[in-house]
Amino acid sequence: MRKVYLDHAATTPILPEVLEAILPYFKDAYGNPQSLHGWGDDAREAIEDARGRVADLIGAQPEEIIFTSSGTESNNLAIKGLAMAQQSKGKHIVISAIEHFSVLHSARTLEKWGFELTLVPVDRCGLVDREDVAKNIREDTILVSVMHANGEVGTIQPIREIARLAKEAGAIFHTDAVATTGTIPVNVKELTVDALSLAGNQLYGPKGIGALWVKKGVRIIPFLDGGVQEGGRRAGTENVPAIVGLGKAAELAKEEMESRMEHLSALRNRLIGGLLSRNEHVTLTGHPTQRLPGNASFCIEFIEGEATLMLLSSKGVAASSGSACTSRALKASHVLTAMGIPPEIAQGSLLFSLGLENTEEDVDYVLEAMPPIVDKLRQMSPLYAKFLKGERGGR
Amino acid sequence: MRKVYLDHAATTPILPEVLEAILPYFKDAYGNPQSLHGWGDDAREAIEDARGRVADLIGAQPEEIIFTSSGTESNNLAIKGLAMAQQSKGKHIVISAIEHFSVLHSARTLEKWGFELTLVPVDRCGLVDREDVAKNIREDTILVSVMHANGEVGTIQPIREIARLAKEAGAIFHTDAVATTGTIPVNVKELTVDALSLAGNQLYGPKGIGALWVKKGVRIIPFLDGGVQEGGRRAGTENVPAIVGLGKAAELAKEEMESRMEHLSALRNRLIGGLLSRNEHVTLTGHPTQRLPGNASFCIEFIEGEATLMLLSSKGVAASSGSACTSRALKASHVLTAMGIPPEIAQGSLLFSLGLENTEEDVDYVLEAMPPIVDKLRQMSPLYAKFLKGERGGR
Amino acid sequence: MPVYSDKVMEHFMNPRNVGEIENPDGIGEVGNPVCGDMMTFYIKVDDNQLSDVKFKTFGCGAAIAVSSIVSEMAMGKTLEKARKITPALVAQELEGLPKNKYHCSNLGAQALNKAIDDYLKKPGKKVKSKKRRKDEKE
Amino acid sequence: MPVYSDKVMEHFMNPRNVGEIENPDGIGEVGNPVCGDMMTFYIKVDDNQLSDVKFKTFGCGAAIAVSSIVSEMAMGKTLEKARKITPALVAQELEGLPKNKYHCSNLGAQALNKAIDDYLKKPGKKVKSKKRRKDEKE
Ligand SMILES: Cc1ncc(COP(=O)(O)O)c(C=O)c1O
Ligand SMILES: Cc1ncc(COP(=O)(O)O)c(C=O)c1O
Repeated sequence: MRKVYLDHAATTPILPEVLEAILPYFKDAYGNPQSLHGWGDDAREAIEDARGRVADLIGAQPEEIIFTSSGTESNNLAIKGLAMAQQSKGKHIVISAIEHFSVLHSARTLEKWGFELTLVPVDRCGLVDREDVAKNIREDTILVSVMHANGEVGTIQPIREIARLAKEAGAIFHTDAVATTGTIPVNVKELTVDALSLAGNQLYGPKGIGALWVKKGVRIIPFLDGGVQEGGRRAGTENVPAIVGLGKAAELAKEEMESRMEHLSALRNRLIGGLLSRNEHVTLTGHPTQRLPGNASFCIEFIEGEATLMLLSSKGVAASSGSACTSRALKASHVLTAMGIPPEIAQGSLLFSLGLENTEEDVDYVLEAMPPIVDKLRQMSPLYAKFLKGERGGR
Repeated sequence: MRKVYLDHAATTPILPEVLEAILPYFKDAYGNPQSLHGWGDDAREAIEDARGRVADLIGAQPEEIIFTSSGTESNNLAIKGLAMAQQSKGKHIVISAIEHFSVLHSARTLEKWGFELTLVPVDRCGLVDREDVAKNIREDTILVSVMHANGEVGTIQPIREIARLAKEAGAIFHTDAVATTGTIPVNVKELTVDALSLAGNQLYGPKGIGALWVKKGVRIIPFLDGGVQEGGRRAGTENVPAIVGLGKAAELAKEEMESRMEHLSALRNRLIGGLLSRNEHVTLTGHPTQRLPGNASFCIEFIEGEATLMLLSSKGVAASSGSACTSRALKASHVLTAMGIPPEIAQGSLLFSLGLENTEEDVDYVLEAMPPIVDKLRQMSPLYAKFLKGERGGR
Repeated sequence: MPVYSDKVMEHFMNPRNVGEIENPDGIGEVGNPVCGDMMTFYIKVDDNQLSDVKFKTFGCGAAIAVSSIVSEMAMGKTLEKARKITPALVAQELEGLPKNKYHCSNLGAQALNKAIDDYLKKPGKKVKSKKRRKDEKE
Repeated sequence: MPVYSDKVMEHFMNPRNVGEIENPDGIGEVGNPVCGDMMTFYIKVDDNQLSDVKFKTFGCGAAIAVSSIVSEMAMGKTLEKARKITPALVAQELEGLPKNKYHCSNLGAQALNKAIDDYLKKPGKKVKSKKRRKDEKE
């Protein structure tokens, strides 16, 4: 059976060049970068080299990069660390309603610690309304965080414009660029942000590695307490192989950015066009044009996402869904909800996230596989039956 | 030139079997354990299998294990998370004066958040005095944390007895077993603790992975906010290869525990005996018998640790030191200081930490290399000159 | 998959008794698409026995497998026995369900029960059937 | 190593002018073993020039390399010129030092200066030498 991985939003495979770059640091070069001997020197040089490459990808200075263990940790460090460092100036924070849980729940923790939080809404396409941001920034707003793009629906935000609002009001601006770094151009100077999160497993690098960029001069309180690693801003023995892997992945992403985007957009458009034309009662979620090149996300009416995923999986196809049944907590994705998608429609959420290794054949295979799956589930669906009968309760 | 790595306290190399176990999860099995498809299933099964192995090594239940990114994170989660969960009962914490910075600085952060902290002293051998612990536990003491063994001086604490004092007073007891897990027997039931930290890169597993064991029923507030991973107790995409590596390393550690301890103790005794007999004015630091099998730590009078390390390094030997000059902050190790070692003696700190791959030849090579190094530096040392002249200011 | 048993997978992939019954004796609808799961059970009752059971389900893999197994367990049973199909029995018959899917086994049993209730509360039905049997016996 | 330059490494491995001078004209001792570094400089002065410079140092690699380069830089210089050996010059001569080792270059210059001070404040020395030169010139 053909195997088609279309779940790159969950995690990307590691490129062979990246794995090759990592391996020596699992074998002979196993030293601790803090050690005063040859093994330590090799490890230290390797992570500093990687720091340079990561900085290069986002137009930053190497010393502004703090390596962390994940996008989640980068966001925890950013939200909690920036807010704690600014709290003498005020205790109000603004984030969008569709932030990743690592931003949202960090902000909720700050609420418990006495901060105030405002969530700004998004429109039906997932775009943050700039006026809403402007309206909600107050005298005591110290931090604004809006993600660069949302991995679930693919919508890319106009970060530069939103950042300007924050800065005019004297607030720090952070963006979660986990879903964009390495996928579309991300340049901290062009985005005019103060801090930016990224993660290895979203750009064909390893899991277990992330980074937070913090502009020189912006204060941040460390999150992980302990030793002096990362300039005293993030303690713990450096994960040398993973850092090296992130560095290599960043280098490759920079080199291949253009061709990757072209490849992915072409596949994405084929997938979106094909799916919409071959299946009825399917809507594209997210913004029609301002979207991640690899993101094809839909709501398929009258059927439920988990069941769809299971049938896709039985055909060798990996995808994901924001339906309630696919979440541990049995709640529909807060992203879809914030976009105003009615809950019963959100249950049909289906996300195909394309990656470098995907081909037109992969897309065509999925396009072939989908109609019988949709059909089978709709034949079982009381909602579809009602819809056909034109009954109330259908749609 | 012979290369001899004697800095296993800083980090251990990865065993070939561990690397072999990891590799598939860098290649085809790159899925996210949260995903609902075959790739996700493989990843999820792999981490649950590893969880079982780690639990097995320490006599725990798999569901009690929380994977983290390092020993440092385990300690941050333990100290902050346990204290925050207990704060309605009181706000006093007791730790030993020789805890790793990830415990000590986490406790200092809690102080900033309104908790009270008491550091209990240690004796000249680095042993925590039980009476001192008993004396300092109060009505409102909610958490006591004492490390199982200190990696710098090797002293192993009587955890069971200290834990009893905490529990009699109704406080939670945590132990940092990063330096012991996989090296000497660590069994949570025998130690009768409530929470225990461990890390991969101390037991021939990968860097970037740690675990916190928390006894069933003991409440803990998550430290990394975000998704539902690790039962909602630690967010962030699971670092599958590193978790698999930790699992394999734990399995091997359990199997080989006895023979490893024998091997290391024999080398350690040869190194300690040889060094003391061949060099004058050298003292062993830490406890003479209650010490880690691979730990040979000394103070070499009249010379400074960094200079010693540099000359050792020029002979291909990797070691470490707790001298002020070797620390970024230019302060002598707080461990040596807490043990009452005078600062000028602490400057001569030198730690050889042995590992599985070391041989008698390695030890003999170091024993040969040391006297000329000590000689050379003493010939340069004004302190040694004064000592020889019997002057005041020598020693 | 969320660690579904082979039995769940089998029933999900090949659900039994999918469909509607024309002129059913009872209909039971439970759940709500807003919450993620909705099941409709149709029953045909003959001589106090479930002579036919069919269902339509909108929901996750577990919901579909639960519907299928409930329809199978109920088929041919007397109403009294069908009522004894508890969520626990359903989960057991499916060789276990993940914790966060327990509610699906509740839904299955509920829908069946509701269909029986529906049948029983139809004017005359209950009495008629009991009477008829008595009549026939006499 | 803590990113020491090749020049630091070379001086550390092969320090020049290690030792003491018997009956030195000046001794300068700075630092404290308690803080990690201690340097003693010995000088011999001939005709206002440093005809010999020796040192003993307890301390890190940087401290030893600094001592060595300072002794080399000072050797043969007049006292006035020797006084112009600043920490910055020392660091430059060593092709840079890690930030947290800057204080070592301070110590080296200080120790040399203190030895010169010591020489100058010895009774008669200062006057004598100046006088002698004058005498000789006349
Ligand atoms: C936008 C965004 N932020 C943060 C994260 C968190 O990354 P991780 O789970 O790897 O820590 C993700 C993960 O997919 C993401 O898409
Ligand atoms: C006793 C102890 N605890 C905690 C740690 C922290 O481990 P890491 O730096 O890998 O996070 C160490 C590291 O050596 C340790 O020895």
